[in-house]
Amino acid sequence: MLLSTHNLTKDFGAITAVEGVDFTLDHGELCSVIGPNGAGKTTFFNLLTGALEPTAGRIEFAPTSRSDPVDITDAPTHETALLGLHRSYQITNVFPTVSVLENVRIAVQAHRGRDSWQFWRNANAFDDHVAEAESILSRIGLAADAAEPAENLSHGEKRTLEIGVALAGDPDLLLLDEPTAGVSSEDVGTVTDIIEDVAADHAVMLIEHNMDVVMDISDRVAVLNQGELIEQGEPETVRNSDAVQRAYLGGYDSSGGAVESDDDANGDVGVSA
Amino acid sequence: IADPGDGGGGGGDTFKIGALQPTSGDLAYYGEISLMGFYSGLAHRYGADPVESVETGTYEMETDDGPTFEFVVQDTGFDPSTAQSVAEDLIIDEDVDLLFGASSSDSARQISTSVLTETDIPYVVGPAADADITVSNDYCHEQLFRASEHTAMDARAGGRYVAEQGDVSTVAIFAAEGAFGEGVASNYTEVLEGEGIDVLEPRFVESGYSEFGGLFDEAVEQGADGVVGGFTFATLPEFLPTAMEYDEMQAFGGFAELVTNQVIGSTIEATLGEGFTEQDIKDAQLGPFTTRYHWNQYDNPINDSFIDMHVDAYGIVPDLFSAGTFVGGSAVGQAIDESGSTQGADVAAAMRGMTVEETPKGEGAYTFQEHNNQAASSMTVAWPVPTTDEWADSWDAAVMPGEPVETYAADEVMVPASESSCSL
Amino acid sequence: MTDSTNDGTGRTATTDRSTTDSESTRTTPTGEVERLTPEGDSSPADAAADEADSWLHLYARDHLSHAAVVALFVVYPLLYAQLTAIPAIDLVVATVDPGAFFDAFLPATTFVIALFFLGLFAMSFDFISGYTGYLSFGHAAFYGVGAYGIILAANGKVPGLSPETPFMVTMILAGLVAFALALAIGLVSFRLSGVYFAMITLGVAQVIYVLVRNWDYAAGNPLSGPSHNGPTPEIGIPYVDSLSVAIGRLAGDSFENVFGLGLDLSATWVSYWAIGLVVLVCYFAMQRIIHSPFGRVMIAIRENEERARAVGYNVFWYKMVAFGFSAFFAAIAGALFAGFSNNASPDDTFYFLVTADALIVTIIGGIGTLAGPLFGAGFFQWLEDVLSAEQGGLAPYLRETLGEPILSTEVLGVTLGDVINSAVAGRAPLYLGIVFVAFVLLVPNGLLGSLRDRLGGTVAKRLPAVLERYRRR
Amino acid sequence: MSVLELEDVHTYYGESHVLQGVDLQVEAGEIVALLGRNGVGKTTTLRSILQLTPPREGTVRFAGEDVTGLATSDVANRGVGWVPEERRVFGYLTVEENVRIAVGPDGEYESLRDEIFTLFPDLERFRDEEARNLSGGQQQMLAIARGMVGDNDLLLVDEPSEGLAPMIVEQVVDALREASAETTMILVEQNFPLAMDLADRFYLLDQGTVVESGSTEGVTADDERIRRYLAA
Amino acid sequence: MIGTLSGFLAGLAVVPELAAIVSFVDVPLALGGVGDFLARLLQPDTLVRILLEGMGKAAIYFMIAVGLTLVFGLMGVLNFAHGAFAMLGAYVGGIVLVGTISAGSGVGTRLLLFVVAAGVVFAVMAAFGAAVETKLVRPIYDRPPTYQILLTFGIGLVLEELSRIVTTLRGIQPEPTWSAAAGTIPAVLEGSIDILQETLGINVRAFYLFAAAGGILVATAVWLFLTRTLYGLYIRAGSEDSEMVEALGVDVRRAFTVVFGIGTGLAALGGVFLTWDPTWGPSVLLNIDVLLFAFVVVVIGGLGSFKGTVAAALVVGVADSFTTWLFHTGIVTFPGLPEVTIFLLLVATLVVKPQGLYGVEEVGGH
Ligand SMILES: Nc1ncnc2c1ncn2[C@@H]1O[C@H](COP(=O)(O)OP(=O)(O)OP(=O)(O)O)[C@@H](O)[C@H]1O
Ligand SMILES: Nc1ncnc2c1ncn2[C@@H]1O[C@H](COP(=O)(O)OP(=O)(O)OP(=O)(O)O)[C@@H](O)[C@H]1O
Ligand SMILES: CC(C)C[C@H](N)C(=O)O
Ligand SMILES: [Mg+2]
Ligand SMILES: [Mg+2]
Repeated sequence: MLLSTHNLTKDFGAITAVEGVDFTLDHGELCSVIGPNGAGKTTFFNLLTGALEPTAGRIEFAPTSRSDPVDITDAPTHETALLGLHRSYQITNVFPTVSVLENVRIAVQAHRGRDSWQFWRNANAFDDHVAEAESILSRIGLAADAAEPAENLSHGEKRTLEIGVALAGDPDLLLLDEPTAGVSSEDVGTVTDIIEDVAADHAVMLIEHNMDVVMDISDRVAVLNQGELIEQGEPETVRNSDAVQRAYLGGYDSSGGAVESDDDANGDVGVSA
Repeated sequence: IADPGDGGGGGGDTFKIGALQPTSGDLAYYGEISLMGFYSGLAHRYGADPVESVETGTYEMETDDGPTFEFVVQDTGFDPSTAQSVAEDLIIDEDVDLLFGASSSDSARQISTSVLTETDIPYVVGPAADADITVSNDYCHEQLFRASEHTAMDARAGGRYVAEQGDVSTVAIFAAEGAFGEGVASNYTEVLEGEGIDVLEPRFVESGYSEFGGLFDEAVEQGADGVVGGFTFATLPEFLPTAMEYDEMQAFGGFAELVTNQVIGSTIEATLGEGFTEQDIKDAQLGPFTTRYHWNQYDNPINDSFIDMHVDAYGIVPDLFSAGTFVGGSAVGQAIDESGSTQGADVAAAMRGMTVEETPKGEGAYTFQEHNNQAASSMTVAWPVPTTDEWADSWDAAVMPGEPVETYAADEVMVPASESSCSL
Repeated sequence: MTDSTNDGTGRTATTDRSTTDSESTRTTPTGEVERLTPEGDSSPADAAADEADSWLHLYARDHLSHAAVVALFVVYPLLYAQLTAIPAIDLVVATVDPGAFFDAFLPATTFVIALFFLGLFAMSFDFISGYTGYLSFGHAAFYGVGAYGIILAANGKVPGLSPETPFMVTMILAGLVAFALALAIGLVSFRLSGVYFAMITLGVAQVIYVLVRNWDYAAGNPLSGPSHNGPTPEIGIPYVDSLSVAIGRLAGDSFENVFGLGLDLSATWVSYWAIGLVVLVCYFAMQRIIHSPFGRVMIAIRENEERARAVGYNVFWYKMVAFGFSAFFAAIAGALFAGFSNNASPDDTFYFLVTADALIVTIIGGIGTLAGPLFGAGFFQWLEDVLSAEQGGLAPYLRETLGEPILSTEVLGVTLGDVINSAVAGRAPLYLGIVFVAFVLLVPNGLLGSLRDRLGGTVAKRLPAVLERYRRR
Repeated sequence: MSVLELEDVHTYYGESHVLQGVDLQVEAGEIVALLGRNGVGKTTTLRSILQLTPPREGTVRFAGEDVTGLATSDVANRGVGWVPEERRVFGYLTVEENVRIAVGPDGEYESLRDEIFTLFPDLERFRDEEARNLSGGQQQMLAIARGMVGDNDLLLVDEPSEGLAPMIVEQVVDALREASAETTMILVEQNFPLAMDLADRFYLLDQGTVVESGSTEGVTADDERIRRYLAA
Repeated sequence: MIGTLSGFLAGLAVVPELAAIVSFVDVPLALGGVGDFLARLLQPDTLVRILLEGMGKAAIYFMIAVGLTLVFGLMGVLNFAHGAFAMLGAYVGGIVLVGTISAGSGVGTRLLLFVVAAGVVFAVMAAFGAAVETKLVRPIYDRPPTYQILLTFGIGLVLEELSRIVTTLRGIQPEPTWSAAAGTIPAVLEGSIDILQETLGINVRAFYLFAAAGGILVATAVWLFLTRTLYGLYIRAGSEDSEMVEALGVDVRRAFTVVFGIGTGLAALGGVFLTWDPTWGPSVLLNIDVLLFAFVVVVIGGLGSFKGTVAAALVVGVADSFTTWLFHTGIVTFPGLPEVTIFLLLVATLVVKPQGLYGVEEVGGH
């Protein structure tokens, strides 16, 4: 087991964005997280990485670098990152004016111990940082754009760069938040290829609205609705689950008990009930 | 590339004077009247016409029987750092033979401690008035001369007069932060306490301070019946009107220059109406003040021709600082003539202990003291009076200094050598 | 020009594209692509030889612009002396006086030296504000620490420090004190960002300023600050006389007939070179930091602090230390200023308008470009000099050139002379303000930033190529 | 004449090409549903109509007039109302002020307000309450009310049922029916049955283009063409 | 017990010199004991006086700061030219007052003319502010906030220098403050209020009550404008979500211009009060001094919050009058005390409540 959460909960004032989630993930697994807008998916990632502090619950993480699981419930972002938990963002969130290579290189550098404090040496003298960054760029297919300022990339390329930056920390677990959002149909394939490639040697959690992608590449799918984990399992199982169909297509409160779709997920949901 | 090593030696018959005064900013008026006085002093000595411009720039004054004087005027903006840096400019870039100036005591002090120590040219201070510039060993210097009157002289005249008249028993002192204000405070404290008068702890405020009401209230509470203010004209227009509101306290100290008189004048007019009298001012407990010099207090040919020359050239009568800087100029001329040299060092040597012949307070009325290069001269005490018709044209204020009620001779107002830490 | 859409943090970083990538040596298109393409068909031995050759070649090429700028600064005094000494020519109609002209329009000694203090201070300001994205509105406090530090030390007012301690040592000590002060301020301030960070640093600095204004211990009159009463400050190797020169316009070392060339070097110019040398060293030190792994983290923080945290940086400590470095160099600038002018007043050192000056020259020069502020400072000092009311300024020059009749012509009750006196003499701040507004509106990347945009890379990188182009024509 | 026409509209967020040539037409009095998965560009279509995110290519014609490139306020003043995603009521304004602000300086506010309050009795009850204190459903009502009072010829309604309890959804649906009696409407709705129930016609978006359209008559989510784009 | 703080520190200090070094805190706490100090402070006349004066000062701080807050709240622009607007207001007000009030004018006339001057200044300066907004600030809304700070700072610099030039040319200088304008204040406002003085022994300058009244009036007017007018509605809504307001058919750009104009007008109105204020008076130095105070108030209150500005102005005003009292009575002889206190308040507020008293995160973004 790589990651586990216990009763993970996050309140924003009156809203409970994530509610009592118990979730585990194994090494090497690719698990997608789906759910309607506002279901708490991004918030869940934020809790895992330490960008937000949970209101209640516990998170444990067992990176390959440690023998025992570490309690990362209250660990700040940079600590979870150093432990091997890395993420990409739903909204492109890179270093805009520096080069593509530098975007990745700076992330590589973060994991080279005290190197970052060597203010008396030239950054370019650290050949291994550069080499590593270059190999990541090759892997995500951005080698040709290495010298380009990141803000000059196309949207799709920025999405891949997002992944590249996350990859640079040599993660044990890679969290990808809607990596295909806004990517044109021709490019979605490229991004999925990269994800599959990465998933071969990393554990990955993927938030995605593109069901083709989700169903195609996931080992497991977890469904969040109104902050709760309502279903998880193989893609096929989840696809056929009534609750999921309802939650995901309906997009409104199915826990309110008012939804009476007994036989058919495509029935007259909610409105005239 | 200029050679800083060579301070003097401007050549045979040109004597180059670097003048530093504020010619911009709030206190430009101080600089202007000081320059007018200085030009007049030299012009008077040589029967020449004074330079008329009081702006920065280079000016020449030809003389018949003396050297040609070249003045390089630089703006200090009343700021010590600027004063120091322009003083250095004058020495290095302009190669002047002598420095004159500084209206701010802090500037004069800074030139003394940061510039004079590195050069051998003489410096005539004026009108910066803090006594310590010549009295304290920290600032006095063998190249530093001052003809202008200083705060200790103020206190020894005005303070003593008020004390002797027995009008006050407890005095509050409010003064500006900085050398000048501290000089006023310590000198008045010393003199008044010497006369057996209680002096409250002096209070120092920032330049331009205006909430004097509370300070006066507190002073009244502590029994003060007299108040002395040690301010430049950045603060006087705030201080004096407040002082006038407090009839229970007599305001005394040093007489001010024209602009402050304008402010007081209009304040009095506003409360008492246009036709106020001498007595009204006395009733408002405003005065008496000691004056270092005012044009209408001396009756002698030199003063008369000084006034004429001044009104002619500048359209106004000489003001508070004019005599001091006049004598500064006059003394330089006299020293050049006596030494027959235009070398700074020779001029300085001649000035030491010199009695200045031509002075607005009368012939030979200023003598440089051997021990500190401060010129000793007499002081007067007077009440402000409504400006008389005679001067209405050339003294543009509703009040002016009245006839002296007392004149203190030089030896009564100077700090005795024994009490001065400066001995050159 | 700018990009804030991707910045999920809502942070107030300035992200003009010219800045960082051009400052970092590896991201310009040429250098990088070369590196990435395979070696091609040349033999390994050839390649090695090529590389050694091109390494030197490249190095020289990279530093061509540095060398040019340094050379210009080095020869400036000689140039200035020559030009202002050109005698007036009496033509029949008028006198032409190029000397006076140059005197009026070339920055004089003090101003060029002031350029160094201000330039170094502004660079240190840019170091934190331009590279890390945190506007340090209280930066004057560090400048003040440097200035007061060396004077108090020289006046024997620092317990445990002998007044004889060499200037170079006290300067560095003052820098370290500033470093520590920055850490203390950072401790409370770095919880905030944007405007709030600017305001809290301003608040702290103003408190320090008011306290210093009333600090009787420091100076007889704390308002005008302490004067330097110790031995004349010397720049060089401490305790080695032959390798040190005293600075100061009057007290500094001057050399006559140098190398028997009949060349006299005044104390002012000796100070100029000595101070310039320290500034140069500081510049290279800061540049080194910015190009180091540490500096890259600073830039990452400016670009996107949230992401920097997410890739594993404990950004708080990077910000703290960057702030400390910046304070250190600000203090060096202050120490040089005080050491040269023998004096420091609170208004010239601790006051927030001193920070404002740094801000202005940083913008004019180009924020986020290390050398930019120096050029901005040059421009600033040039304006100050030309518009100063003093000798060698435009106002005296105009008065002299125009002559009395023109000056006293009256229009609407105001003479031209009056206008010159009030609208030209000492009015540098006005024109500076106008220039500044124009820069913000029209040249947001500043002098150097825009130049780089034009050239498409740092001047150091691009200059040789541009020259090459012209040579080929 | 159509109330609204979009012709080959291309809209970008920065470099991201979101609408890749959208064509659609809305006739007076219709309710048109805009369907599609998350992120296909439904909201962006509405933003493009209002010129909040002006299209880079193509034209938007409202009441026969080309409004592309106009200021948003101008488009709104020509009679386009908007009930945005996530409601976006002004939390620190009272309910009444939220309504007031939509009327504009010339509108006959009092009568419009009373009309609205009879339509939404809940809102009248909370008229002096700050909007942030309202429940999500009430806020949604308020947003719809705000869109309606402007006396608009076209109302753009973005996911009105999102995050609402079914009971509330019903009220909202009623409100929309009321509104549709007076204005033409474009409705973006994830709740497919609801959309089919309300709308006369639909457009189906995928990857920034219209892939299907037609009458809602008899269309169910089972429909292969719908299923392909909406479900997995 | 009479001691000084530094004496106290000397007792603690390991290094004996420390006491001398920290001599700037040489505040002779000349208390006949803490009790005595409290007794003095707690006298009703002292307390009431401090509070009344504090309110007067607060009123003026408020008038100047509120414009800053409005502009920031709606537009997200931190306006560094605000102090210069207040300074111009003081001068324009001074011109009107000096031009219309003669030595013989009675109290009523003077007060009336003051109101006229206030009206004129508000109108003129609001128009000026609107022009500045459209011509200079508008082109850079989409740049990072730093640039708006820099731009407005530059504008302030230019305005200050222009004022310097004009005042010098027109002979208003060499006086540091323009006393002719300050002198148009009616005598009653300069003295203390008789009734208070006679009945309660409270000696508070009538001007402060006048200013407090003015401040309350302005605050009420701004409050009514914000809450009762459609435009106010636009502004309040716009500071939450300007895009939504735009989509409701409101020309937000024009609203920006109007708000900037009003903010400028309010600053200038504060400037008119400064003309009669015993602590200030028309002077070019107002630019910087007033700017710093206004920032402190706005930041303490929470950027963009009207309520916060009111509260913070009161806090700062009372702190100012309290520390001024401490100084006047000689309990503390450190002249920088009020200033230091106010900046310490700023720092303390930001440390404890980083968003200020009533600040909301992310206000004013648009
Ligand atoms: N910082 C925050 N403060 C307050 N509420 C928040 C915050 N972040 C998220 N929320 C709320 O928490 C809920 C879950 O949001 P979250 O971003 O996790 O949704 P999501 O599942 O990622 O949705 P989407 O698919 O639209 O990205 C939403 O109601 C959102 O408004
Ligand atoms: N401000 C923005 N900046 C950049 N990209 C954006 C922005 N807003 C939306 N997008 C992207 O544009 C695409 C279309 O978004 P849009 O909001 O129009 O989708 P939608 O069809 O309304 O989806 P939903 O059902 O989730 O509301 C998405 O990929 C989204 O990530
Ligand atoms: C009376 C003035 C000449 C005093 C002067 N302002 C000084 O500081 O010394
Ligand atoms: Mg999300
Ligand atoms: Mg949407």
